[in-house]
Amino acid sequence: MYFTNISLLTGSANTLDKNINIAWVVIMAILIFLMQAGFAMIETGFTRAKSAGNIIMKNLMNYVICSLIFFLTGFAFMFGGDNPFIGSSGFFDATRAEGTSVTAAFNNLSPESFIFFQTVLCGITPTIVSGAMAERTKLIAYIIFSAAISFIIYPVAGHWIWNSKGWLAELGFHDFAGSTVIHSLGGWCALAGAKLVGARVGKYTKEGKIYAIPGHNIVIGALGVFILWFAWFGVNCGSTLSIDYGIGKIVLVTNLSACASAFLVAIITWIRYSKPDITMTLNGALGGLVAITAGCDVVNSFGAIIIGAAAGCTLVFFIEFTEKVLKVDDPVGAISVHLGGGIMGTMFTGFFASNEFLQSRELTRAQFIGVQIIGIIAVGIFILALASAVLLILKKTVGLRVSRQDEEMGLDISEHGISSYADFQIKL
Amino acid sequence: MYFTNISLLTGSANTLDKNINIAWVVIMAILIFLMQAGFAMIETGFTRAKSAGNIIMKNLMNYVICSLIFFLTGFAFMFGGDNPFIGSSGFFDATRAEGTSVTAAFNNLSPESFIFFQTVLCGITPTIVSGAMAERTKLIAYIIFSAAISFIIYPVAGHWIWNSKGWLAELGFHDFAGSTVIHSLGGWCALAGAKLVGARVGKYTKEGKIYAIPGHNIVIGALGVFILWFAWFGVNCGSTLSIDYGIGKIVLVTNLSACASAFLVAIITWIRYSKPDITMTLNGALGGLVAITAGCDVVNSFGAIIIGAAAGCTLVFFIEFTEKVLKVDDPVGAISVHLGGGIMGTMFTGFFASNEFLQSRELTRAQFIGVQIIGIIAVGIFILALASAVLLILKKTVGLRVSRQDEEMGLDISEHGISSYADFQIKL
Amino acid sequence: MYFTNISLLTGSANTLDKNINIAWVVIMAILIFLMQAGFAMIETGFTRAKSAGNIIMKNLMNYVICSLIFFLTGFAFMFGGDNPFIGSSGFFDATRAEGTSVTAAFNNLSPESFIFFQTVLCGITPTIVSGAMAERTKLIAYIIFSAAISFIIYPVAGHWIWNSKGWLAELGFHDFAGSTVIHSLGGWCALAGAKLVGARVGKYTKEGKIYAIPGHNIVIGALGVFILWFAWFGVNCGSTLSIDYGIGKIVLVTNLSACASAFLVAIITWIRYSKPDITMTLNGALGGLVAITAGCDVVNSFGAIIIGAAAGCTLVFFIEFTEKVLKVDDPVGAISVHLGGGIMGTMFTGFFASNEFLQSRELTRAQFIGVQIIGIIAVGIFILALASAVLLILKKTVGLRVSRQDEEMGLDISEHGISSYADFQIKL
Amino acid sequence: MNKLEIIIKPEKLEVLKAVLDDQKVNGVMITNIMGYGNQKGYTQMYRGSEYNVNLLPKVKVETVIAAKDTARIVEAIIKEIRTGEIGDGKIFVYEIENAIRIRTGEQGEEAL
Amino acid sequence: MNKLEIIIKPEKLEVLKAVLDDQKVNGVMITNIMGYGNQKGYTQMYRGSEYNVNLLPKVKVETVIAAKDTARIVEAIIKEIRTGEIGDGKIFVYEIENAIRIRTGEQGEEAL
Amino acid sequence: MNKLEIIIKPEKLEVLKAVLDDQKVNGVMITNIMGYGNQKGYTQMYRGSEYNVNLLPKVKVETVIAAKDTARIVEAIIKEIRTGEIGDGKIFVYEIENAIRIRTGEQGEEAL
Ligand SMILES: Nc1ncnc2c1ncn2[C@@H]1O[C@H](COP(=O)(O)OP(=O)(O)O)[C@@H](O)[C@H]1O
Ligand SMILES: Nc1ncnc2c1ncn2[C@@H]1O[C@H](COP(=O)(O)OP(=O)(O)O)[C@@H](O)[C@H]1O
Ligand SMILES: Nc1ncnc2c1ncn2[C@@H]1O[C@H](COP(=O)(O)OP(=O)(O)O)[C@@H](O)[C@H]1O
Repeated sequence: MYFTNISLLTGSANTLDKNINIAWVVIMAILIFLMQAGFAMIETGFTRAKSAGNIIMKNLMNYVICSLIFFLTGFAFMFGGDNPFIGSSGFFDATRAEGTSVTAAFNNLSPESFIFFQTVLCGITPTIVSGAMAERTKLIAYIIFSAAISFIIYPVAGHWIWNSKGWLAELGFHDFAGSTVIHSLGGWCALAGAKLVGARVGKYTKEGKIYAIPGHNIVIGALGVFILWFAWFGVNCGSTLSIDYGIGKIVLVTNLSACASAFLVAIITWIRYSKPDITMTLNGALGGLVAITAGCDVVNSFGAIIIGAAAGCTLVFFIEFTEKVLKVDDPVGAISVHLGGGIMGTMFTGFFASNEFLQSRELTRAQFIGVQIIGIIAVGIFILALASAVLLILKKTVGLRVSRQDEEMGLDISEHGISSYADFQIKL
Repeated sequence: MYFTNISLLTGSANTLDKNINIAWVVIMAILIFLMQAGFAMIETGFTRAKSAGNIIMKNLMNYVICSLIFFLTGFAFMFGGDNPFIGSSGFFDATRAEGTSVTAAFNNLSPESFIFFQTVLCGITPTIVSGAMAERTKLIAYIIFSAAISFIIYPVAGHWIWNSKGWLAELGFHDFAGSTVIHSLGGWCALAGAKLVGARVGKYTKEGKIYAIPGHNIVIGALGVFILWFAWFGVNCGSTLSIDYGIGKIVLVTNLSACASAFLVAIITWIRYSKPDITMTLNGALGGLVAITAGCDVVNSFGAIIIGAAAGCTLVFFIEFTEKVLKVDDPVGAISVHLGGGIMGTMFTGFFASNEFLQSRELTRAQFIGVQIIGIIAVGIFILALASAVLLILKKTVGLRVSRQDEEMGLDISEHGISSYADFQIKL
Repeated sequence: MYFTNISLLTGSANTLDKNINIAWVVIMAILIFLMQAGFAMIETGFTRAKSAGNIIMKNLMNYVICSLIFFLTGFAFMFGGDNPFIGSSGFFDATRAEGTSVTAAFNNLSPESFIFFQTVLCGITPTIVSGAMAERTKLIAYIIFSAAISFIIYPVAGHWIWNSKGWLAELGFHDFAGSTVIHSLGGWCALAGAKLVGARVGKYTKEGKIYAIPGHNIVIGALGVFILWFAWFGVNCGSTLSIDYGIGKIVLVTNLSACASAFLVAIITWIRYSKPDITMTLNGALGGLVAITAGCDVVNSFGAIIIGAAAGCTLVFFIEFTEKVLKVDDPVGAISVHLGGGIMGTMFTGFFASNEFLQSRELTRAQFIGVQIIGIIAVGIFILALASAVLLILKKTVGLRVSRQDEEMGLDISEHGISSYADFQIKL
Repeated sequence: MNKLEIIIKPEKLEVLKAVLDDQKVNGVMITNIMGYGNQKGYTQMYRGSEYNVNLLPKVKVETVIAAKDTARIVEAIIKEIRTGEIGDGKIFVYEIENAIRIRTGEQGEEAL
Repeated sequence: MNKLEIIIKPEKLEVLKAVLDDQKVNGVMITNIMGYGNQKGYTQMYRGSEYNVNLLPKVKVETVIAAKDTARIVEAIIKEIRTGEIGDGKIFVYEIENAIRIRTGEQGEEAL
Repeated sequence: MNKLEIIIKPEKLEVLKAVLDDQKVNGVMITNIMGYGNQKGYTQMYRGSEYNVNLLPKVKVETVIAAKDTARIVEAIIKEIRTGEIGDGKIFVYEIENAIRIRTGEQGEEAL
């Protein structure tokens, strides 16, 4: 088996430099894959026992479908060609995509390593939605929605920003590893989804009073957060797409931002609710990670600490705002973490990007901040419209929501005919 | 501590190229190690609460013993020397093994990195058995059986295929990363074990009706599957044994096959049982991974999707066949996933291997398919005979199975005197 | 986003060799980060359900605070300057630290990658304490204590050993990856903490009889152990600080030591308690890892097996000694694993270090063993004194321990107002 | 004194608690049980095998009340909980010999 | 009417359910309990310390039946469940004042 | 024969077991329940929303004893368990018609 030089078989160029970069990107992509485990754990942990298996199934199916669709069409829409608005090359076989941006990437690495790296990133977005819509959304509706996300919603917005010929990229918009492309985008979809599917039975009383529905396993939820954090280093460090001197800085600032954010959320909830809130603090770490993702290559340690702190400070209020003002029931805090953190991070990159970076883009800081805001707004409007359209069609056709009785029984029984915890005495 | 050049201390050659390959293999091997966590979680999750700790102990002990035995003798039986049937060099100190194949490997890397990589692979096989024999097998019997696997069973079959002088290797048999060597082999052992130990009390009624025994924690089982998937990238990418241009392709096809398989299992169970089955879909992802493992270096993306789809299609029927026709009680589906997937993958490598690969082997496709089938059969007969012999001896001596009363109480209490979930109310 | 060469932006040297070493250290550091998940899981799993969320919060907060403090001051105290007793350069911005040792490290890698690697190592120590003091310590007291550890306690002892100008380093003391610096140190702090906070209510009867308090989730505890083991490869392999030929040997001996230790604990508990003890065997694997950490670069495979076996043999008795003689209630066995294993490993490095190593240090074996013992004792006295002083101040001020009523209710309710397992029926 | 033992579906618990509050009941004991009555469970598939879920999760709510209140409270419960579908549950009425409040030592109806 | 409260080992539950089915019992309530009686538990080791497992998991099965059936059903249970070993369990018989079916409002034996 | 149903706080279980042992009680059944009485629960925050924990975890201990022992045992329990604070719990006393030991078929007080 071994010791045949497999590159000879594929007839490809084989130089140490290139191969090392491929190895780097592959390792980082493997780390990112583990986010699927992280999201699955945090989403089941922060919701109720009676729907735990259903969340697992949703997360699994979304990754599975996303991997297949993104290879067949999503990648083409995202990276193919030089059109500023939508991709156009590489349909049905991503490895054949062509265009200024994608050809460069394929040459610097190998097509497959770049495609796999992009696949695991794409797999994150629908997973964010799954948390916000948990415990009441029909499996089939969720599956179709997440297929739509990897088929067209994510690729088009991604094209604008990560295809170097996209219109936002040309403007100078900077989102290094996905605060906007992945997280805000997922957050907007989650917002549309959670609003349109409605709150879980029992979340709001008729008088609009909120009734907290505690998660059923804080430990497994926390494990999910640690796994996400671990995998996040893969996202931010891997987005260099090569072994680069700057990796050390990226990993350090990523960590500092997460820590600053979690620290602030702990303090704020301690003061505000008189006891530190565990699940919000865990959310806080994620919020700091989301926020630093846009600018981790261009801010320094102190910038990172401030960005994390800003994400943490606002997170608590985003959560309360979502629940109390928007009346959106987001069981795991996905909207606040990913949309809130994503907007904060993209904007704050404007404030803290290094001067060298601004020079290289030939933008003043004010101009750059303006571009970042344009990007945030453009993506917001586009995604909110597109996601809502898809969701409304689903509502009219297969239906978005399970029956009240099914919801009360729990989605594990009603959608899968099993109990996820067969040997445990569960309080329903 | 740092900054002493430790290689100077060991007096070894030290070139960048070689060291990079060592680093690659070590990183991949570390990923593979995590499979132990994956198997432990999936096997406990898919069985009952009252034996959870016992499964942990079995998985831990098998890895521990396998690491020690494989270093002392297993490696020598597997890689030492040039005999086509059995290894013969490196006993009691694997680093001293000699032979055409092993010397090349030691030179391309370092002896220790190659040995460690092979150790973590060897550690997979007994773990597969643990799942199939769960909840009724004596700890001591399982420990001895798994010691026998790493002592002789796995090394001999591995020698045929992965020692370049082994008779199957010489024939041109191709199993890049272990569909046959690891998974079919583990599956055959699991089949012999589960058959000989008999079904769990209550699994079949006197009239032969099947009584489903649901797993006690689907969430932790799913976590196990995600961890295995993550670690699997280590197996397939690491089996290059060097930083190679083809790594990107390997990682991409591995992922596509897993996704295609899980997708098909979801669809089939949805149609067949009217609701999508979560644990079978999770098994499906693993089945796709097992299947692509043999040929991940020589098939393209579409081949991988078809291989995964084929594994997924057959998996559901393998599971039903095992339970209903063979009357073998395999709580976690290990036999169907590893043996079924292993055979499918090894055979389908024949169909989808690239023409370049066939040319390099100087085989026509028909010849190559023939060789693959010979390999499948030879390993099957040999392992089934050897494993059954060991198991029958165990049955006569220490006994394979705990008493009925111990089984009903659960192996945690009867074998370890504890409850794994002391604070939870358990339904026995 | 991509394809801007981010190093150009930071204006740094960019050579392949250096960048590969940075990548190596960053990957290993990312693995080490996952220890936070491992410790969180093992500590919650081995304690009671009613305090699970509190342990999560403690582990999260300690990492968060440690990351921030270590960047601002801890790193300076540890690595800055050439003073033999305490660091003195790099306050408030670790990247500006200067000194013979740190400047070399910064030049061989990049400042940020070295700082991040040291941060994740620093994050381990307070986590060890959290386990030993679990289920009765006030959150605020624990947070301040763990801040003190990363602020001054760990950096000063670390300075002696890991700053090449530290007095123990100059003597020739060898602790490659932290048996003493991280684990013994954490163990001493844990011993002081667990003793001063006192045993959990119900652990000892008035007559001094011990009442076992079983952990509530052996499965999640075992997952924690596997994750720690996985991450440990990062610690030991990453401490090379460069891609080195010796990595393979390090990873192999690390694994063999863990296996030998777990194996022996299983045998000993099987004989001594008539049934093999699962949680002690899991502790055993960790004890073997702790022990091999000091000398993994300078001992061979057989040395490693003996070191692991020695750690395993003594572990069982360390646990009994701690509980029965010292009357210290250490719910997870942290003191025995980390302090016991750390001392054993540091000492046994003296016995099994290679002759080449001794020559390079210009020490006879007897001298070297003497130096190792001096280091063990010096660190022990210093840490025990310093940690006790901090703890006593905390006792007088914020108080170390929650009220008896709060403890009986569980720290989840009393400190956070939640239940970690809202949907499960818990036996209090 | 009587004890009412009320068996209902878990999702009705909040409603029942409200009814009992309205009726000025002094205390309750709630237990998770598995039960079957007319509602006989259902068949599911797990990994391709059928299995009968012949026990359904139910909640048992017990409350001890003065004998004179029994009829009134039973009526109130029926009114609010009844859906007319199988599985609505049952109420069993026991006589109780005595009740003691541990805190004060009070006995009989005073202790409720 | 009587309530039987049957305490058995968990592994006997399936047998008991079959017996009660045979005896045309209309419904049951099953609760997981911890108990001790003549069977006093055992001593185990955890991390080197002894601890007493003095409470054993048991299953409590309650069923309300017509008084006239009590003797017959008790006999049937004893016949099938008895092993003669300590820990076989007990049956307690209560009188029940009334039973009400919430779905219909029926009372007394009709409601069983 | 009487059954005592003793509702206490979980942390008092060990003390109660000791009391019952002292009183030579032959067996107990222990169930985890949720309850409220005078002790009405409390309000907590979860992710910024208030929620009422109006049911508190309690332990229900049942023991069947000879009628003549009831007063003595009740007194012993009150003596050891009472703290005088709300939530100390209650004891309910039932009459039991019969008790049967499955192992031997013994009936009545002999079966306890
Ligand atoms: N005779 C009985 N003895 C004990 N419990 C019963 C009896 N009949 C019903 N139950 C309990 O009441 C629950 C609801 O009864 P069910 O017969 O389903 O209600 P309905 O009469 O409204 O259909 C059952 O699940 C069972 O636990
Ligand atoms: N006097 C009693 N009061 C309450 N429960 C009892 C009593 N005696 C026995 N039990 C319950 O019945 C279970 C079985 O009783 P046990 O004495 O072990 O049976 P056997 O008499 O067959 O040995 C006990 O675990 C306990 O829960
Ligand atoms: N009338 C009642 N009926 C049923 N259970 C009761 C009743 N009163 C109290 N209880 C049970 O007893 C427990 C303790 O009662 P509580 O009123 O809190 O004690 P105290 O009177 O000492 O304050 C309650 O949680 C509840 O489960």
